[in-house]
Amino acid sequence: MNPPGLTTACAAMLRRDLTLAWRRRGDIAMPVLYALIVTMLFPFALGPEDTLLQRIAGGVVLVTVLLAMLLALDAMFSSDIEDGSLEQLVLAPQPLALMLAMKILAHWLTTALPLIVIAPLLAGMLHLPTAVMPVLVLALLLSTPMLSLLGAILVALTAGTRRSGMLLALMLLPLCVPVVIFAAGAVAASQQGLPWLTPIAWLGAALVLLLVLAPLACAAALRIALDA
Amino acid sequence: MNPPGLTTACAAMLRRDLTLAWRRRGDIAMPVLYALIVTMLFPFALGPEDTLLQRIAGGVVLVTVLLAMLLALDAMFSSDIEDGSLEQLVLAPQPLALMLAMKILAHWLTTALPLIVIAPLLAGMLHLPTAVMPVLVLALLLSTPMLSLLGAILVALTAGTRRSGMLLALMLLPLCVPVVIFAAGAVAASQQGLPWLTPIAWLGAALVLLLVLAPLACAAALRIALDA
Amino acid sequence: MTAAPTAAPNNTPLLEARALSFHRQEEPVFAALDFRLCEGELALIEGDNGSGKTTLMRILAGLLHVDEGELYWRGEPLLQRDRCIGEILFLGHQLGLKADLSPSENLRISLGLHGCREQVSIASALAEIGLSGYEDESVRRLSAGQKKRVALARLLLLPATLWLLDEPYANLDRTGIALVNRLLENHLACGGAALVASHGTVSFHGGEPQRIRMHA
Amino acid sequence: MTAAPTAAPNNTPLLEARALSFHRQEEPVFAALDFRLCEGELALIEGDNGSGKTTLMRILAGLLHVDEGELYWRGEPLLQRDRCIGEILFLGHQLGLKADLSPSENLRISLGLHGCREQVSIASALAEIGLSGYEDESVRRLSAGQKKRVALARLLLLPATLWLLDEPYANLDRTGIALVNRLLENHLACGGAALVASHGTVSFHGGEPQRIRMHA
Amino acid sequence: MNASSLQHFLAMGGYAGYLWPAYAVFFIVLLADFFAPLLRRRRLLRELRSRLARKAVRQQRQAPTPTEPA
Amino acid sequence: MMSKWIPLWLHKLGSPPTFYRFAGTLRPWMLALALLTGAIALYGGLVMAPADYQQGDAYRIIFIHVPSAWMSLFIYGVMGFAAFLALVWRIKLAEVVAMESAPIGAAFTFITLVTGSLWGKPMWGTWWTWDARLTSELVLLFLYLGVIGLYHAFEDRRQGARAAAFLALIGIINVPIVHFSVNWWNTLHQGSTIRLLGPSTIAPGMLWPLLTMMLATKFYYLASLFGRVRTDLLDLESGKDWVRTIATGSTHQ
Ligand code: HEM
Ligand SMILES: Nc1ncnc2c1ncn2[C@@H]1O[C@H](COP(=O)(O)OP(=O)(O)OP(=O)(O)O)[C@@H](O)[C@H]1O
Ligand SMILES: Nc1ncnc2c1ncn2[C@@H]1O[C@H](COP(=O)(O)OP(=O)(O)OP(=O)(O)O)[C@@H](O)[C@H]1O
Ligand SMILES: [Mg+2]
Ligand SMILES: [Mg+2]
Repeated sequence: MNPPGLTTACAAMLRRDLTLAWRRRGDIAMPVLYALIVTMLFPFALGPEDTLLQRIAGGVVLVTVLLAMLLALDAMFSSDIEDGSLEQLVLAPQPLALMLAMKILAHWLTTALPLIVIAPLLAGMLHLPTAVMPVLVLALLLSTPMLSLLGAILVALTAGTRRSGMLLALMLLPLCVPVVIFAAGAVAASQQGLPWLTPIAWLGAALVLLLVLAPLACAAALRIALDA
Repeated sequence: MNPPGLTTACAAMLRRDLTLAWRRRGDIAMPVLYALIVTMLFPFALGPEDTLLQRIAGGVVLVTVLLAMLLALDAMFSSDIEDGSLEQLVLAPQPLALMLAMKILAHWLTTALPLIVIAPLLAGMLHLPTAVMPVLVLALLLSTPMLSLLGAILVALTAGTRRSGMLLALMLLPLCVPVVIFAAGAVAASQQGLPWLTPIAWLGAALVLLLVLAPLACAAALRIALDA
Repeated sequence: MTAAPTAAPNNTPLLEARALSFHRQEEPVFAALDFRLCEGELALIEGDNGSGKTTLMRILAGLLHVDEGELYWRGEPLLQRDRCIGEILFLGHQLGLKADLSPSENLRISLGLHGCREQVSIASALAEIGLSGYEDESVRRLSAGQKKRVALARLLLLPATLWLLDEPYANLDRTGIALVNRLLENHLACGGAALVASHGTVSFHGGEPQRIRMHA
Repeated sequence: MTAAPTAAPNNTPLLEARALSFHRQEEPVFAALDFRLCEGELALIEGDNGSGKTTLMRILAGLLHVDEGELYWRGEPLLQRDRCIGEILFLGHQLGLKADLSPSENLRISLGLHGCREQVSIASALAEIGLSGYEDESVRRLSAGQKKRVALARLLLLPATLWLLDEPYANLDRTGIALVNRLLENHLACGGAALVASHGTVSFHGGEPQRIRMHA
Repeated sequence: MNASSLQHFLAMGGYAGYLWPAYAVFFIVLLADFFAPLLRRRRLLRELRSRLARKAVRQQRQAPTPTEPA
Repeated sequence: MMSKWIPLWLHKLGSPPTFYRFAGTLRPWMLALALLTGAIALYGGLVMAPADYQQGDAYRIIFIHVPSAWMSLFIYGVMGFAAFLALVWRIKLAEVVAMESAPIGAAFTFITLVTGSLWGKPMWGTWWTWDARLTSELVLLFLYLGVIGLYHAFEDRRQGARAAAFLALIGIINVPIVHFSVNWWNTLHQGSTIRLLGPSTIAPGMLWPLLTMMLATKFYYLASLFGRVRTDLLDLESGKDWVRTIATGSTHQ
């Protein structure tokens, strides 16, 4: 009757969330389709001028991916709150921060990863040069986990409310402005043939910091939001 | 003992929805803030180059307003279905289409109107020339009701299913591509000093058509969705 | 309380069902149902859970479409709903109340849509239903039975000849149950009619009600 | 049915409330409530609509925080919820079912959270509760009473010592009511305890239950 | 200060169109900020009074018919 | 634990009815001081101070722009500090102060943005550019709004206050970014010209009205905060006897 070991618990947590996501695999496709359609709207709204589209391709893809992730973020804890399993998790004899880190990882795997996979396609639709693609993917690989981590803190904070996704957007976007700036900076630099390693390095450093701090902050936020 | 007149019923309906919106007035502010923040992201993602921003301002504002409205659309009927007040509405001795038109009007007033009011501000942040603003506002005044009306039909259709905002987005976005094209066309034409009346006229004609047809379609869709 | 229905009782039944049947996913929920309901009459719909009581109610209210059989309203076939709309009041499992609004606001909306009986005010209806003091509380903050009472206040306020009540007694305490019975008696005495689905025994003074049995 | 609680009944009460009081917007909902519930005992919470039955239940379930007074669980102060969690099963006005999922899927979720009694399978629980044939229908498509039965199936499946049942009889037909009474009797016979809020008369064989009266 | 110097002052060296709106915004926003809580306070007290009144009504209603029916 | 190092009078002040009365007596004085110093500063700034040799009279926006900008940062600092107290020691008054500071801070931030862009049009030829200081100030506004929105999203106000306090603490990194952005990135916006320590690079005729206005905004903040805290305390304690006496007794007080 001892609580199970850390690895077991983490694995169980991760498996649980991935299974749940798989059960609703239609929902995994949604952010991807959403990003596709939003990207498609831009040529219509701006006119099909190749050089213009090419110029804005990197930025638009970044913003689109961000918005798509934002929409999916809201669901990170909501069903767990509704059915009370989050309370069970808080009371489980495991470090909450670690369990939450697993949840965030599962969320990233199911929402961000598919988006990163189709990002080159989206960028291609807007005529981003192929040479810039690797930098775009790299920037996304570093910035999307940060969005997941920052988002998790804020979603946890709103856990006790009748939430609206909009409030989440309001809270998250100021925090992710720097992330967008650096990621877009790297893409733009690479597109202009300038060195793009510095912004990528900054992103990496911030990610490492967040990987350590965000789960702890998330756990603290959750305890605040759940305990009346 | 006669059922109350149409005007009374319409007024009651409109007042009801506006009161409900006022009770949750925080939610009214949210689409506005969302649009503000999304607009803000573009200069970060694309770099603060004035001419570029100016070039894309109209399109970006249109897309942003569209996305913000989309997020708010999901809530149009959901609470009425959950608590059974939609059934009561269907059973009331009043033409359902008219009552739904009132609901759509209330929804437009509470979500689209605030967006239109700040649209010039958003456009100004992206350096859209002041001369183009009236055309932008006009285009929005004509296109946002269309989004509300089209959205209402789709929301009514998905009323019986387990909806997700994403599904709605998927269904609505293809329908509003023509709206975006014409609205953006008018703004772009005015920005280039070309005559912009033709696309606006088209928008107006489509709006008139939708104003008549959409409430009827919405009522039919709702009856289908409830009849399960 | 004032009389809502004005027409004097006569011989043609208010509502008549002939060989009504309804299928759900090709399985019959009920079949060959016949009944007649005259003004001043009460019919109890009885049956086990899942036997189709709510389904029948929703059909009569016009929320579902009947598969086979005919419905007559005052002797005429009920093809178009607008013939009886405004004369039927339906109270289902879902109460149709907005949690963000107060009881009086909720009732005012119903009045706007359905019109009002004479000489009944919202405040007096709420007082009669046992909710004085809660007029301006938001419905979210009411208990389950109090919510039910707000919905029942519609019976007092709105003009209708036929009441369709789906489990009106659920969640009510004893005084609440007595209240519903009193409302029903008054309604029938004034020439109204009512269909009530309920599992509890309806202790009803004034004639044995008709019973419609649903077979699951 | 298998016995869930394993501890033998002893003298310290399972749950004891001393001078419990609760305020809503600074108005007392109830004050100075005392009761003790031992293993094998049933307590009925009685009171009018809005007298605070649901509120008391939610406090005992740990969903609301008590203002004043103390709660003891097996003789020890109930400050941290984790002392009794997993031993309490709460069934409220909201059934806590996902409308998109089927009854068996819903129950499987509950099992995942709370663990399972031995020798009870989901299928057998659903059969016992009278829902065989509806295992894979989506809950959205069930009648009101059938939904209630799905929620009640938890009583059969999950291990818990104390049942908190808020109006368990609402929406059920007569066989359903008898079923709940049988479940209760079995549970008490096996050393469990239960608190039941209900307006109907609980026809209970096997000892007069304790009554907790709420005064509105 | 005569009329022309007042005009001169108001013109603000040609920047009146920027300067005075700025000051107007400053004062309007701060006024709104200052009076918002006072209005809210009035509403709160009114609500509290009506709540107390309602509570009195509830207690009055319960007084003649005690909760024990039998 | 608290009582060891918090003096008794401060502890007593933390009790809502005491603070309610304390704030009630102090508030008119703060308001009077704010109006007085504000009037002096306005006279000094608009009438006495000479026109700038470069900017002409447009520079006079400085007398509201800069104090407001300082206040927007200062109030965030106060809010962060109160939020910290609220989270660690769960002091009710600290929660209230943090939450009621947010709207005032948001108001000053808004003023800064509007006056800044009204100043920017004649000076830089544009209402708005996306430079570091302007952007970070805009982000500051969003942070304030996020705090306010989160606070109101909760049914339980104290829980909402704690959650919003947490958000306020996360967002505090933005304050140094706003302040130092002009040093870290080269921007259109002017660098620091006024230093409290060391010589300022601004004419004394312009400096004294600026500092007086800064004083006025500080007084105003206290006056507004006291009014807001009083209202909030009434709301939070609405069932307590002292509030009931206020409600049923004299309506004005
Ligand atoms: C929307 C546009 C603007 C915004 C958001 C803005 C924001 C700010 C902020 C936040 C500060 C305070 C910084 C601190 O205390 O660390 C500040 C100070 C200041 N601003 Fe602006 N500003 C804007 C436009 C302008 C313009 C157009 C001018 C003049 C050409 C200007 C001149 C100043 C000056 C002189 C200071 C005082 C600097 C010091 O001595 O510390 N600002 N502004
Ligand atoms: N969420 C809430 N917020 C504020 N007040 C509430 C809330 N829920 C209930 N109340 C009030 O608390 C009191 C007790 O409500 P409760 O739901 O406990 O009653 P109950 O005994 O369960 O009644 P019923 O038999 O109708 O279910 C009622 O007066 C009600 O108005
Ligand atoms: N929306 C629906 N879609 C498909 N089937 C449904 C739906 N609602 C109910 N059913 C099925 O129709 C049958 C009759 O349901 P109905 O709700 O009419 O029963 P009821 O007599 O009202 O039962 P209860 O006493 O439990 O309220 C049940 O078998 C139920 O499973
Ligand atoms: Mg039913
Ligand atoms: Mg209850």
